[in-house]
Amino acid sequence: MATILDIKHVSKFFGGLAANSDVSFSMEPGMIMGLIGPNGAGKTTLFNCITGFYPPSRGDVMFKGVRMNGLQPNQVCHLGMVRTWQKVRPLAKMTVLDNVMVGALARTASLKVARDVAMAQLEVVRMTRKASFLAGGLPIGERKKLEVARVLATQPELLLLDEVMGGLNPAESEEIIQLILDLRKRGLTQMVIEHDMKAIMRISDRIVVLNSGEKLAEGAPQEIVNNKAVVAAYLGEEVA
Amino acid sequence: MNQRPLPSRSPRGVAILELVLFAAAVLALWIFPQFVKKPYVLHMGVILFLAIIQGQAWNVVGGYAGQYSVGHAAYFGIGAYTTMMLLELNKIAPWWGLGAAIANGVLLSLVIGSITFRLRGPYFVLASISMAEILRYAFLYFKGFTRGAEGFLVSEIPTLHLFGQDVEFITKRPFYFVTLGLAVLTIIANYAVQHSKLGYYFQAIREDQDAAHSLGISLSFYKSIALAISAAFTALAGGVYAMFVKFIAPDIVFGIDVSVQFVLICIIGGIGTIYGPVIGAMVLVPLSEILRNPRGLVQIGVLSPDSKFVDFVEAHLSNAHLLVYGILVVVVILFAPDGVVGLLRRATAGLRRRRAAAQEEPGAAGA
Amino acid sequence: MLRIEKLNFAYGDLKVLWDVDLEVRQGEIVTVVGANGAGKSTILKNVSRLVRASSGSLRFNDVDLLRMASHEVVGLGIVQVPEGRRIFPEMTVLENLRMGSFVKATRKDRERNVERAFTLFPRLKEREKQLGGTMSGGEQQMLAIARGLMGNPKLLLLDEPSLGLSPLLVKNIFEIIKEINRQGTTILLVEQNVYQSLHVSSRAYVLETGRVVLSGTGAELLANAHVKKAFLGM
Amino acid sequence: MTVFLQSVLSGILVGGIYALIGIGLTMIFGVMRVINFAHGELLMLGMYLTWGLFNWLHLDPFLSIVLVAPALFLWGAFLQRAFINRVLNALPQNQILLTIGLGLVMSNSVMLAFTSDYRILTTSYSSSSYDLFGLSVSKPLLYAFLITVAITVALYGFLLRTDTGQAIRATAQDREAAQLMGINVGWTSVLAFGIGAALAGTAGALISPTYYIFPQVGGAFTLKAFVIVVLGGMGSIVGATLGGVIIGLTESLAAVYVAGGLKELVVFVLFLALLLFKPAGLLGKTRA
Amino acid sequence: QVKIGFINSITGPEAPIGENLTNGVDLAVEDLKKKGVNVTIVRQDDTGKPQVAMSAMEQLATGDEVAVVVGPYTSASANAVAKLAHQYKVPQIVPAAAKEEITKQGYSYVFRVNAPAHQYAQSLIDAALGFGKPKSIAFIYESTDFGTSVSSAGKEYAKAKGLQIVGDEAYQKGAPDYRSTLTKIKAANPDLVFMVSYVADAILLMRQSREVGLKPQAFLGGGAGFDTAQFEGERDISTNVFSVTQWTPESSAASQEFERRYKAKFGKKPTYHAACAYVATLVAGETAAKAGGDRTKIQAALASGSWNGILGDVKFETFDGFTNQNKLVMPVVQYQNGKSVTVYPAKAAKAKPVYPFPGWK
Ligand SMILES: Nc1ncnc2c1ncn2[C@@H]1O[C@H](COP(=O)(O)OP(=O)(O)OP(=O)(O)O)[C@@H](O)[C@H]1O
Ligand SMILES: Nc1ncnc2c1ncn2[C@@H]1O[C@H](COP(=O)(O)OP(=O)(O)OP(=O)(O)O)[C@@H](O)[C@H]1O
Ligand SMILES: CC(C)C[C@H](N)C(=O)O
Ligand SMILES: [Mg+2]
Ligand SMILES: [Mg+2]
Repeated sequence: MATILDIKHVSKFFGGLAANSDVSFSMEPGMIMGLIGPNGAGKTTLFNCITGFYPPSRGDVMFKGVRMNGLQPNQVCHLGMVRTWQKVRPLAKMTVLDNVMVGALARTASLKVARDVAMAQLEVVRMTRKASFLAGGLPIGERKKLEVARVLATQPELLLLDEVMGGLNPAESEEIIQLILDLRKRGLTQMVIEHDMKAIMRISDRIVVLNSGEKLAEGAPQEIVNNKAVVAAYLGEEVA
Repeated sequence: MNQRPLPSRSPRGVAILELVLFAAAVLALWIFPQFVKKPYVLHMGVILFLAIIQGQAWNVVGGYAGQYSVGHAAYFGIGAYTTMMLLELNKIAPWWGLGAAIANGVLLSLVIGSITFRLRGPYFVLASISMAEILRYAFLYFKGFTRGAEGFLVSEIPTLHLFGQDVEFITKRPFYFVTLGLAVLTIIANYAVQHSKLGYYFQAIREDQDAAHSLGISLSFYKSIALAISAAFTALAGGVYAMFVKFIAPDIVFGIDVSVQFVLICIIGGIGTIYGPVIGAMVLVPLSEILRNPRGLVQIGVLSPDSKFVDFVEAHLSNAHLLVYGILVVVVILFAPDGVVGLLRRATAGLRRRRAAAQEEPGAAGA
Repeated sequence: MLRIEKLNFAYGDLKVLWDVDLEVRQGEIVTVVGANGAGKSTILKNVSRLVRASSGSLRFNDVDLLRMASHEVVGLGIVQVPEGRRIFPEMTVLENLRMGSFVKATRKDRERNVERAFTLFPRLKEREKQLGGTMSGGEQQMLAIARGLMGNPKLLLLDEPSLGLSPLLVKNIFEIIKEINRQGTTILLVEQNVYQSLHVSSRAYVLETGRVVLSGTGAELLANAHVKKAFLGM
Repeated sequence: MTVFLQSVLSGILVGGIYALIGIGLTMIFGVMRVINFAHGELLMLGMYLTWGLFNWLHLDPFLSIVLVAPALFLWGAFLQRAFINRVLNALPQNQILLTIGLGLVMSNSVMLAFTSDYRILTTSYSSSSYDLFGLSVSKPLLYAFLITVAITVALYGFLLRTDTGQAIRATAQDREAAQLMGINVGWTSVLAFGIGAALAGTAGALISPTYYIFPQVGGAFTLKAFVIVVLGGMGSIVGATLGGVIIGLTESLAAVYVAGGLKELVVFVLFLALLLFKPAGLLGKTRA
Repeated sequence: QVKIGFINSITGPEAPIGENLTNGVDLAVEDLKKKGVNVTIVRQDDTGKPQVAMSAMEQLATGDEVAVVVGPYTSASANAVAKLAHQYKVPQIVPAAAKEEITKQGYSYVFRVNAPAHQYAQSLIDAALGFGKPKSIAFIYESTDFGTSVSSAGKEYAKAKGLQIVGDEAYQKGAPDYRSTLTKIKAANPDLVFMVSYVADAILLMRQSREVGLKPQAFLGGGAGFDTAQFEGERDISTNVFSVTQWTPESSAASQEFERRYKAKFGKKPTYHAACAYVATLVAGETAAKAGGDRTKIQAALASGSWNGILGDVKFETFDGFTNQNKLVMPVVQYQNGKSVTVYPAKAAKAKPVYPFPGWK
């Protein structure tokens, strides 16, 4: 199989506003796709369309050759594609461990198995120490990590990360970057929305740039930073 | 408070202690009628156990899954009517009727769920009320089928032949054992749910539906499961209730006050816990009974017949029992918003903290 | 202008601020940097009286803020642009902006301020009639800052204004912050973007687990070894 | 045909009063996000006050609005300050139970004070009507309807045109942000609950001449108000107006063309059917 | 010293009428004392709910050990309690509940003072047929046990008397608007309009009838709400309406005396509920005292005894499927000049009926 995800001419309209218009691109297994674009470009909306939270107004989303339109988010998750939230959504009154277990339970009915999987994922994001804390009381950095551990526990094949580094300090961001790279080593396909160009350049194999809902450019990281249109719309003259 | 490590499960020692206490309590209640035979006392026991079943039932969908149904009268009523109509019209014994009641309750829950679960928050609350109201009006109106406001009065409950013994449902005793048994059953079932995948999924749905959805949880499926479990117990309670009070009519079993009662038991006790409904029932049932009928205390033998208390309550509060009830609700919500269980938990936490205060290093907050 | 002394604060049982001392002088840009959960936002919330300190003193030009309510603080000219934008979701962009000049004294400048906001953020002009809640994260951030400026603030409290913004916009935002400051607004800035914010600020404080551990001019802190290691990833 | 027109006419007129009850509820919900289960009891208090003023001061029920509305405003403001305020951040079911509790306290206090006797308030126009091409237009209903329309228009203008009105809307959408705009949200909430209560009380005064009064009268109206508000979209004032008229009409037509005993059933079925297609009500906004 | 249980709706929706029963019982206790019979009343509030009434009855029977029970007030409660009275063998005297079945189940321990539902309908329809020549009739009644019982008895009787039923509308009590239903009935143009309502709906129904211009030959009010002082006071709408009742103050000298004392003590006019409860309690007290509190003896004494008082002769008889039912002919009254006057049966009549309905003022 050549591609794992095919986005074909996806458009999403809110009333008269085209949040996505005619976006197409594909991902190969094991790659990391960077998704960037100015605020309001339609990145989060695209995630919503891919994962079943919004039905696309037009176009198709194919995951592993299966047409995803009309599937519910839970079905999408079971097929192996899962997303994080730009605005983190911890299950506040459950413990950190329980949060991750909820993710793990997507693949098992046994609490014991789920607990082991969850502990393993907490290990990965280095939060084992916080396992019995209530998720609602975590600081933002740890919430973001929890968010990642939780989706990892669903054992996805394709991971969609929506600004998981937003609001983190460089040290914490670095941790996440390492995590993403580790996951790629293990063969996990990822699509990453991020505004931190330094990070996105380091991790992405390819980058798609959205602007006003349309795909502005696609290419290797170096191509993108040198693309005039991208510089004008998004990066400004110099790259950070 | 938020960052205090909270064990997700009780440590093993505590769990065993709880189990032993629970078994002891059940045993004590089981042999209780050997010593106390007053029908009034047993009557109150039955009402209490029914309230526990109701509370546990609501807790599954309201407490764990976070879907605040204020329309549980629908399942209660369906259970009551199913059992009663089978008995009165088809002469089918209530122990079979209860099975049918559960089936109908579950069926109804699927219908109601498919309508109301698309709604969230206040819309869900109000839609659930409407469903119960629709049933109430329908049962009032379609007299040919339901006898309307006239309702059903039990003529006679057949004798149950069980293990070579005849159980006659005339006195309160058999009802006492039946409801006690069912209450224990519901508690165990609830415990099992809470300690299974279902429990985790229900709570995830309560905390954040969208997040749960994205983690592979089918909202419609698991909400329906929660409601079905809840409805099954509720319908069962309704059926037993009908047999016990021996009279039902739409306003009695489908009324909003019935629905509110479900919620109240849980809130007063503590929502989303196993103890909550038990404690809630233990507070609410005696209290409303004493206010309505202080003489009950005399009958139990707690007070002497010429007690000043009874006179006082009769003279000043008997017209006002709902007023006192209302004040109580307001006070609980304002001062014990997590119910009695929350109150106890806070008290014990406070104790533990004071004890631990010495060792605790300051500034351990930020991570 | 703003003087915070020995401020202590706890969320319920969780103590967040320990004896925080902090000062902002007229015309300055002062930045508070610190890790997540250090208590930066909590300081701003205390100034805006969204939460109430357990002890310490909080003065603005010799006015004691401790006794005041949120809306009274705004009346003094202390305006906060909160973390997470807090746009009114069911009001249009324009209505949101107009809410920014709710305080009586600022209403006379309303139309002029709206124009200024539209010049600073042309996107807002395009979306004048869109409901706030449906704007993207970055658009909402612009709207939030613009709304804060509507109140002619003497002291502007900015809580992570660059959060979730594109690189281009982040740069813009810091330009705008400087510009606003030049026009005479004193600014207390809370940022994760340590590098940029230290660059624009006159002075800065470093907050760690609720305590001020370092302070100095922006340049001093940029050169500080501890700051480099902890916040700049160097 | 006459029967049809007559039903439409009285449906709309009664619907107007329903709308007023709904608007009060929607207002409270909008600002406080609290479903006020004691709304009918506020209406009941309005009725008793009207009845008292009529009996002791011989004040016309429609005139008595000028006293009833402020009195209920104060009472609502008090309830907000003393009770509702404390549960704004509590779980929704706690809020629901608190208002249920307050409702019980109100209705049973009134019962202790005035017994549960039914009170009837009879004015010279209580059962009189205008004749309009063979249709009878109930005088008290017509007056009530006109007053309702005036109040609704005024309220709408107030919310959209005045800064105080905008402050109420802002508070409804984000309390903390509203505070940061310099809005005194405590006062705004008091105002909103006060207005909500005043509207309920006014509705009580308006139906007094055509209805009867007893301590438990509120319950049925609370339920009706819910249906109206959800139908129109919670928090939407125009929605509540629309919802009120729709419910009035439905009841009236159902009584004739379905069956008198089924009209409530028809209303609820309509209500659920609508929610299925528009889960946030007619004018409510669905949130992503 | 005898103990009498009294189950009544002290709170809840039926409380307004329940209060009349309480007053009647209180007067009876006074009178019993004068006769040297000391009774203790053990009160139980059923809050208008049959299931509560049943549990109250169980307590009275097994806990308080009362000799005899008076009440409950509503049909639904009284019927439910009757079963228990039968089961526990506690004599029950029903003062004012109308449901037919209560005394039709062969329960020897259940006695009823008032006339059952079909009498409401029969008296009214007989009266109307006696006054004129109505051909058609429409029913509008609340969908409670009482409303349904009376109207079904009415429909049956009307059919038997050859009246054509042109309207049959049940309604949910408490709705503020009956105009469309009434318009529909008006369109059917019935000669008689038969209404049944417990409480103040009666006033609403008549007000709105006036508004929509409903004008049959006669309005027949099936008791309860049509038989209250409040309704009487609403002259605009009550004038010329017929109502049926168990008792009128003008029926005898004793009744007038009862009315006077009642007014003096409670500040309002007694209703028939008060009168029935008063009589029921007197009968209960006297019998129980004589029988020394023994339930079986009381039952026997009740079944065989007879009493005379403000309701005329009281005797519990077995006839036409009824057991222990007092035969009471219900008088029909008409509101004339703001006062209710007895117009039927002829021998009790105090005034001439106004028939047909002359139209609205
Ligand atoms: N409403 C609240 N209730 C309880 N704890 C809270 C609350 N708000 C914040 N906290 C806790 O207080 C601490 C300080 O929070 P604060 O928001 O001030 O940090 P911050 O420095 O602004 O962090 P960030 O960079 O994540 O915005 C954190 O540990 C946080 O979890
Ligand atoms: N439910 C909605 N209704 C109307 N408009 C919407 C809705 N959701 C998003 N939009 C609009 O669609 C556009 C794209 O939004 P989206 O959230 O996808 O942007 P984004 O690229 O994720 O931006 P950011 O980087 O700021 O998060 C924005 O203009 C936004 O206002
Ligand atoms: C009004 C009363 C005569 C009604 C009667 N008590 C009944 O419930 O049947
Ligand atoms: Mg986004
Ligand atoms: Mg912060």
